[in-house]
Amino acid sequence: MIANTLTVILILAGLVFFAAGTAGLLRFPDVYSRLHALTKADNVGLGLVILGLMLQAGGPADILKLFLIWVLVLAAGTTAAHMVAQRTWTHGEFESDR
Amino acid sequence: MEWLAQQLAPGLIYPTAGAILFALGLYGLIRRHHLVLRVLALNIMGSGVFMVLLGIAARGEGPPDPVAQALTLTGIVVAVSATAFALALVVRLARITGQAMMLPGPPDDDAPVDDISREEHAPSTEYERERRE
Amino acid sequence: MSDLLLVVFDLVLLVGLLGVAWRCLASTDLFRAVVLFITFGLLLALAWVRLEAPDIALAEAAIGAGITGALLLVTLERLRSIAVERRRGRPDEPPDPAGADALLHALHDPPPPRRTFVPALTFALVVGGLMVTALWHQPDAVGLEPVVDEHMGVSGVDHPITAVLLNFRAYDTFLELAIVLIALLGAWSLGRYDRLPARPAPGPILPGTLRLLVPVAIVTGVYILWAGSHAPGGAFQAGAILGAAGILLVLARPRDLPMAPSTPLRLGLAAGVGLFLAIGIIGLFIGPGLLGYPPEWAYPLIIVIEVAATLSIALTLVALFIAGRPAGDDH
Amino acid sequence: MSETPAAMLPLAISGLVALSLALAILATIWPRQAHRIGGYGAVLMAAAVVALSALFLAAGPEPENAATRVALGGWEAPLGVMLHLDGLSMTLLVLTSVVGMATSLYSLGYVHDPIERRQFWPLWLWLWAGLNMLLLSGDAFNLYISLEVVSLSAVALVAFTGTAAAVSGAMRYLLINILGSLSFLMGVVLLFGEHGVLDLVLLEARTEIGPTERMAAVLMTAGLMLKAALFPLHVWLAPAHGSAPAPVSAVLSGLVVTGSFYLILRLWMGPFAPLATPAFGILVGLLGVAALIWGSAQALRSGRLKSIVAYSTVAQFGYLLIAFPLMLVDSEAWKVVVFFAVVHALAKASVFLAAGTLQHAAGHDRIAEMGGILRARGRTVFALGLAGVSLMGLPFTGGFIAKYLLLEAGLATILAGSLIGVLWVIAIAGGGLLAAGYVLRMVAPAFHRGPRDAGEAVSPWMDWVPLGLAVVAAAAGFAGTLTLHTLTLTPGAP
Repeated sequence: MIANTLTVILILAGLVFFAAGTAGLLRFPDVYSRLHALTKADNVGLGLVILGLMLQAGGPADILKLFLIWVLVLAAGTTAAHMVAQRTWTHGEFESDR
Repeated sequence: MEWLAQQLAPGLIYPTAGAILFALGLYGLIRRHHLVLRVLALNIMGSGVFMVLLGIAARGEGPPDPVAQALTLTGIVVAVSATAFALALVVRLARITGQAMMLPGPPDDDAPVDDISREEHAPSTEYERERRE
Repeated sequence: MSDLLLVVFDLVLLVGLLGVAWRCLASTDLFRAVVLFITFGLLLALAWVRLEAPDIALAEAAIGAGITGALLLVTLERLRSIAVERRRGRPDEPPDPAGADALLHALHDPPPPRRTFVPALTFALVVGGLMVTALWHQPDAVGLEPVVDEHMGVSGVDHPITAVLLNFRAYDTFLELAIVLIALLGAWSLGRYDRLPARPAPGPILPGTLRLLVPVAIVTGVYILWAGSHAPGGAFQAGAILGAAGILLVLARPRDLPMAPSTPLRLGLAAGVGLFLAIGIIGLFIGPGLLGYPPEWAYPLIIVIEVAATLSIALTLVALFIAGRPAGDDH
Repeated sequence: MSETPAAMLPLAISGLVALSLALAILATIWPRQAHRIGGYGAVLMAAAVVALSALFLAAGPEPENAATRVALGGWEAPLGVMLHLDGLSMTLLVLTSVVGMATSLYSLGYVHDPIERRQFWPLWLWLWAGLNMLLLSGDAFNLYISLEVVSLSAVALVAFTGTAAAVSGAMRYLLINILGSLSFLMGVVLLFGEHGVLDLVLLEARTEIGPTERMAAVLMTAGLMLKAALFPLHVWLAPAHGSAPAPVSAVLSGLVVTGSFYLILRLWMGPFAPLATPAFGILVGLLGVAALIWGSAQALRSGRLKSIVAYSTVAQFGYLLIAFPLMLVDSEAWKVVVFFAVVHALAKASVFLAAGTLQHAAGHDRIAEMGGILRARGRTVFALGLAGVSLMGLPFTGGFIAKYLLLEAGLATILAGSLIGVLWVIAIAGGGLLAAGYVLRMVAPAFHRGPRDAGEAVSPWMDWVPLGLAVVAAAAGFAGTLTLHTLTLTPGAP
């Protein structure tokens, strides 16, 4: 019961981050600040969701898999954000982004 | 409420949505001219077909139909192959003509003919350039 | 209550899917359309999970959204670089006067003419409406699940979808591998490999990530291949994951790809179909018929075929991403 | 293993499929040797088909259970995929092997650039394997996959010369093909949702008229009509067929469209048979008349040899549509239609091959400037004319027999009290006149006075193969009885 409540709270908290990230993506003026909003929110938001799900996991193997998902998303997200930023820095923004 | 939930069982609403996706893709295919968009429209039509098939597989009480799921898997792989080839053609066409749209109309009676059976055939300058490189 | 929640979830998901598809097909900016299409693919994967099709969800995410997305993005990049080249003109060629707005045309599609709106809409509505009518008249659950279930014992594997794909309907799967190969032969026939237009960001980040991700992808691919005999997974999903790893490697160094010599490369590409057919022909002569296995040999043979198929699919997908035929092929 | 022909038949069927696939795979792996694999393989494949047809006829099954069904992997329908051989598929397999062998031998001379050879042969062998599988498949989903094998390799073959016209034609052809396949697949899915099986024989047994069957019939037929370029879904044909290399045009116009037509016929004789009503038949027949007129008009207007031939395909396929209402009245008419399709495929392939030789010699295919070439290359022009005569349906050719039989069926329709039969008869007879017009346009310059110019040297393959195939097409009339007999061995024939 406590685990269930905690799960709900954690996932809701994660969703708040996701919502904030989305709002940032839509509202912020340029690529860099959008990236900033998106990646921070994604990493923390996903982390919270995964933490919540870990409480429901069937065993250590599942917990490990969930953790792995988070680590991989962190790594991929960081690289992708870096590359988007780098591209914008060297080539300027896409016409459709202005 | 229970009645509503029953009416909206996945076995019914997913195939319906699939049919709508198919129609939507068809609409896009007719309306849009850029070849990449046409390829996207065909992919969306394909997803509609798969959604109908998987929705049908999920009908009823028991476990879903594995044959339908296997067919969908096959279909997805076929779709990605066709897409990859289509995109390669788009790029080739753009390289030759500078356009990623369809050239309108029937074949031009005065256009030069390239006959690969001849020794001194002159393919596009593009091809020659590639060879020189 | 939970039923109702699921219905709400279904409706939200489906409306979202239709909305994304609509926005994708209505956008004038190609880049936006492609990004929306990738989103569409990921949402589809979610729908497949909801329809109790985890195998398909895996395949959709890896192939439908991942590989197709990468193919689409690299196509846009190629179109862009072609347009840029045309606009600038080449060293031995004057700039193309008509190429002034080539860039605009390469990646933008003007809104369609108004006169096609009504006919296209009517046509789509009629087709869609008739299909929906047909679907609503259909009976509940008439599929082949019971038949498959009955024969699982002699299929050699424990996962029904793998049993269908590699045993009961192995012919379809064989032809599917052939189609991937034919698509590649088609792409190769169009011309030689030329450099990928994308330039990687210099610096340690990308190589570092790849050093981390590629081994993980290989482990995941092998795991998914192995899991296929008893759980969701199998050759196609594994091949797509390995192919994605290969594409990442290709993207990281677009200048001078080490192209494998022609014959080994082609052997690798055709390993899946070749081995599949060879085993199938043996089946023809020892009893169970073309593309059949004796039940006691089914498991090892399926595994052998799946390993070869995974390798071929991964290689073919990478080659399709590169698109042109390798330079060594023409010597 | 038992020795009776009937017992050997399943092995022979599987063997043919395995052989065609093995050739394609070998050519894919060793493209450098692909022309040798293809050349010898073509002979081997033709021999295999001859052996198969001999076995099939020797097995002499009763018409009621004439279809030989082979369970792949030992899994019977509905679980597995069944191969299906009957008189209809046997006839078209023989056609495929004849045209396929001729095209292969021709290509030995036509495609001689070593680099292009490596692209051409694997794709062509895949296309041939795909056609064989299409004709032998008895499973709705498997048909979709076979269709995709055929269409992807066909598109690649259209595109591979790399010119703007070829690539643009191929692009259009590909989009049409994917659309057609998806439409077909949607129909298959609808049928699966209703009946839960994919096997055509099982589907046929369960079919009853309902919304699903109607919609599936519309989707599948429309998809196949797109692929077969049946009027009004034909606009892509001329750009694709006209700009492809000659052997590819021959295969596309001779075999690929015929394959789609075969499938339409198979479906309407099988699962969709209850849906065919007279009114529907008349609608299809009217489309056929329109196709005949439009295609002929385009062929009469076009200034290029290969375009004329490509447009004549649209026109000739009009006959197949006109035959539809006849089939509803006369239960024997469908055999005549298949015979007509076979003769047309042979004649059309040889016309395209001959046109390819002339184009090679001239370096272009503009009719107005080809007089010298036509006067100098008597053998090829004779092949063109002979095949053209068969297309027109002049006496003693295969085309004559086919059209005579069609006319007979048309007259039977009138006698059966259907006034619209008069239109069909006029169209069938008048179509021959129109054909005479465009065939004469192709060969007439050869008889004018003027300088001769043999143009570029031509390999012996390209010189003789069109002639050989044209002779086969003209002589096909003598195989009429055998063909019609083979076709009676089709189960479910009305």
